[in-house]
Amino acid sequence: MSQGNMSTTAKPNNPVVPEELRESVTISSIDLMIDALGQVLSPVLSPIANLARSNSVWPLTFGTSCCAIEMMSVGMSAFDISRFGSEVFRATPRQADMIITAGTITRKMAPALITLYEQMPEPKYVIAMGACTVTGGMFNDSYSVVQGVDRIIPVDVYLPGCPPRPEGILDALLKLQQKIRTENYADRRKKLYAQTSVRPVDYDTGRPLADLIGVVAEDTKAALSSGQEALGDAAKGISPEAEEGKVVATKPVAPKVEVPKAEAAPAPKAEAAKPEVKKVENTKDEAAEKADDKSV
Amino acid sequence: MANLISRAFGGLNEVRRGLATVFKHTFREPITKNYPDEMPDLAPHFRGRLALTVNPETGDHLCISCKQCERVCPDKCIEITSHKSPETNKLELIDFKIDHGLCMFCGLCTEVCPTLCIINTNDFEMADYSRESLIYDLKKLTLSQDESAFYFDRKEMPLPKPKPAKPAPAAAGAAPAAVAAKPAAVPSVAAPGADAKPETEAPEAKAPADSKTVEVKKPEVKAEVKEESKPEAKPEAKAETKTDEPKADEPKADEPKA
Amino acid sequence: MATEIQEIDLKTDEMIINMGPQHPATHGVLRLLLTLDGETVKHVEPVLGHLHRAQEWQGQNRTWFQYQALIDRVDYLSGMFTSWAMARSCEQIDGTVVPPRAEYLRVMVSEMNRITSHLLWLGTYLIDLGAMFGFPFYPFREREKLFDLFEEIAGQRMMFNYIRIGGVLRDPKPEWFDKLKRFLDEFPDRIDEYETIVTQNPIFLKRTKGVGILTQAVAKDYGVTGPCIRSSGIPLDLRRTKPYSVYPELKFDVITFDKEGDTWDRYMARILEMRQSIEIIRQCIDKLPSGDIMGKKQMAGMRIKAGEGFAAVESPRGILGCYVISGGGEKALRFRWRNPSFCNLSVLHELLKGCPLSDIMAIFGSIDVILPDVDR
Amino acid sequence: MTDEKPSEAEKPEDKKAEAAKPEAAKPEVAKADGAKPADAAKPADAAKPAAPAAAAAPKPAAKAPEPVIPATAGKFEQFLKEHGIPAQRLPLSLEVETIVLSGDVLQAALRLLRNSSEVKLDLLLTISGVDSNDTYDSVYHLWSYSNLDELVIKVLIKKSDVAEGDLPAVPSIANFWSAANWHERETYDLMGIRYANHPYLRRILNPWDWEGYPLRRDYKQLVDCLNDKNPHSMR
Repeated sequence: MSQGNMSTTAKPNNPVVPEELRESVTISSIDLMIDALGQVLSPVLSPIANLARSNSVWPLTFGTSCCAIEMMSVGMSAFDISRFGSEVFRATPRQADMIITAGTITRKMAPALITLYEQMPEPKYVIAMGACTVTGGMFNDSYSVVQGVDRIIPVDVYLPGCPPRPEGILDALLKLQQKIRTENYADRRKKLYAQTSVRPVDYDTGRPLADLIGVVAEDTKAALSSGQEALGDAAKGISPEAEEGKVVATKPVAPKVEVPKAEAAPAPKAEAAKPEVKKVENTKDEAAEKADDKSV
Repeated sequence: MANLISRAFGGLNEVRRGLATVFKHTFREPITKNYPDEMPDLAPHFRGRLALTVNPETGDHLCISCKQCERVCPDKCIEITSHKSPETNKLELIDFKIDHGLCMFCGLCTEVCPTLCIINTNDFEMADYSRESLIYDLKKLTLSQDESAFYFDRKEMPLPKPKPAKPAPAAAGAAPAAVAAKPAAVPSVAAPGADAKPETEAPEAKAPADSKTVEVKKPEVKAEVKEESKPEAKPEAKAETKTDEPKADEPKADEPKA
Repeated sequence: MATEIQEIDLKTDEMIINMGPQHPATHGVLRLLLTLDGETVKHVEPVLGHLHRAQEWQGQNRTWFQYQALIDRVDYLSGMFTSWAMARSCEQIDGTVVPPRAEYLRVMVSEMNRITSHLLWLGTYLIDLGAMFGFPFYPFREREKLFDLFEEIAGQRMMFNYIRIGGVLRDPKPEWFDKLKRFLDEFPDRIDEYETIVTQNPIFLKRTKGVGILTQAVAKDYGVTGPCIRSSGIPLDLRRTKPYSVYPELKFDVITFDKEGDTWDRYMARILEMRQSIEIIRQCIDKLPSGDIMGKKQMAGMRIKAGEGFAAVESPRGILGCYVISGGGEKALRFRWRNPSFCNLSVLHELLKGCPLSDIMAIFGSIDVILPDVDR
Repeated sequence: MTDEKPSEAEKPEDKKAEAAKPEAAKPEVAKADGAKPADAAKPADAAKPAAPAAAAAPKPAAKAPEPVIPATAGKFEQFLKEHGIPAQRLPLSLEVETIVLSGDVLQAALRLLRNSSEVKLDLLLTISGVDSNDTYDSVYHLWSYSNLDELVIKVLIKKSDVAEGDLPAVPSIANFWSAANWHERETYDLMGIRYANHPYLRRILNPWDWEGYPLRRDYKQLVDCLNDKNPHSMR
């Protein structure tokens, strides 16, 4: 999750935009120029941008359960989050800088959260608030709860507690501000277009779909169909540890977002599967790359 | 028409009353707590970060590795590693891990602890940048003597009973063991020295070594838990180089430190 | 030509709008599938389960002692009541006798909890109606005071785990009662403040009077309980109609209105209930007997006799029931929650039928739904 | 359509019950006799509260509560029998009267209990599905808005009667009692009891394409990317 991690991942400076998104995402040469300029000016710009960003982190009004109440308490007069420039709780992700994932994220809610995250403009930050979103907490063996929100979106600050005290939230916010102040402007800037405006998620099932965009970017539509099958294979190959054997075919999708490639448990097994299924490798790499783009 | 006017004025009057109430608050004292500058004065029983106390007077570690907390924890966020010391025939604590990211701060572990070792402190500032850093090991969990004294006082917990008894049983426990076991020289050295040292020092000495070997130890924990007699053999069998060190340190820390 | 235009004018298409699960006014994660005809709501289909956390399933997979610590999350705004419902149903099976002091303490803390719950409802409801971040400061100020009191006895602000099977966790200190009394003395003034700002405010009246009328027949058909049904004129208050604990010894009346309630009545019922709770707590402090707080010390390996029991308490949202089947082991065979929000929410489509779009939040907020209570 | 009894019986009975409420009871006598085999299962059910104890909690020596057979017939049992609906009272482990009905008379009985002026059990608190030892139970908790009466009704479906790959079926009461609507959907969702003729029997809490019924004892939850072991935490 550190900055160093980010820069090491060799990411093409010109992300390939899938066909269906060409209309909505425009990458002109000007943008590339600005990118380059940002790289040059980064030492000058970083402190300014960081100061501005860290002191006006606007949270999204996103709360699912108990922690949301404490999040509201923080906004109220006794704790007064506005002392730190974060009083502007935005109701729409398009105006927010930060999600405080306050409360349990279930399988049914996960796609919505992913969508919200995707809709937020860069730079965006996530505070995983409460035991449920840090690790699953007291619902750690429950069939319907996502065991840690970092499986679906990247998390910047983990805030344990059930629910944490409002002061704890302020503490997490201060720690996030600290983190923002150490950022590099250019690195952030690079990620500007890596975000996707649309993420295919299955609203009804509560499971994120295969990362179609990554597949499309890798190959053409033809690759997509075969890639989907390959993904299914990959799922089988990756998780022999799944005792139940009821692995969803979408295994290597969303969680890859956060987990650094090298440390992820499934990774070594994927390596083992590499020689056999070539397609898998590609899609996996793509996913991992995307993942690294997003993890901040 | 008149009705309408009177309604309008009535409504305006109500709004005026409401606004007057709001306005009155302008002159009231602010209720905002200046958190980062002033730490909140929390109730003594507040369930914050979990910690392990030591005996406030002698500095003995209070954990007796009974694993009650591990058993009662609804989240399974506590992991205790212990082994049976060959000399004293008692359980010795090797490591104590709590995943605060998993913990729901229900306080059940503190309720079942027979020695009041595990407590909820008033610390709530646990936010961190990674999941792993929320797993606290023995070193991070153990409070200092002063802190323990503070919490024993604040929570009005009875001071640990073994405190007066502890030096005696420690010596007494060592002495019979000495009689039973062969190395007579060791306890005789240990007894005059600080009895407290071995137990408190051991974790400190161990923890750094442990942090290296976390990965190696982790899978074994379960095996160790099941069979207490085995751990001596087990670690060596699995990973001779690394786990040997703490194992070697452990007895050493007991014996020659004094 | 003219006829064509006429046709276009008359024929309107129904539009399906998706509201939620992330919506600032849905009090969490409820998704409403609205079928609209212009501004008028034709049909509402609530999509639940975005916060389904398998609470009942966990009841079967945790020991009794462990599960007690979890159930505050069933209805996080009134954790005392969920604990109480479970404790009562288990005591019913086990035949545990709860000492009177514990019973009084239970009543006290749960009435306090009722106040915090209603206060939060008041704050968020006014947000729903558009008083964005102005009014809520007031109720939250009082909530903090109660939370401090809770923290002293239970250890946490919201997840109390205070009412246990067989009694309560901790006996409050005398200073605690002093603090509580001080709070009770000043709180009626605070309620007056809210009322001055809100109750007769013309905007508030416009938004709530005559909106979302819940008729008795519909309410009974859907099993609505709590302040919603009391404001519709049915005096169903478990504390009086099926008295439990020490409520028979306390003096208070069931708050009902003699007409079929609209949104404003539901608001008023809750305001009155807060005042009533103050009186109940006062009586409890006066009558509080001395003695034990735990009948039988329940520890980690506790077991409940085989059998089944259903116990209900009057939570701030209605009848909160707990149906327990015990096999005599360390774990329950089945835990079933009867959640007031779940039943109250099911009446939503009846209330919203034919009302304008802008009233959705006014009506939905007024039935006071807590999503984990719906989804468990 | 799973087990034979309800599926065959419910449809004709449905119409009859709708046709005339109090009278419906009379013609049902015959049907009730037909449903006797279902009632024959009751003695086995009598030991039911104790039986699961032994099965599901094998470690402790679950001491079975001696089934207290109530001496006198319960108020509601009596009432239902007067109206020709066979009802059998269960041994009590709680003060509330518990009766067992067979699926095919359930609708008529509930209609009667709700509408008759002498017993006005018009508050349907909850419908729970229970996975007992050898039965699936659909449990109805009935209270009254106006008096203190309580009643628990159980419909027991033997597991052995449920065909392979099929769900136990209980007639739905959502058509005349709106409160039952969501409760039945939820029970279907979590316990997999199919309420026949429910207007909209669809999963309510879990996603619509969820597989399996989580509260059943044999449910194995799926392990995938959202809930497998995380190498970075103890979970």
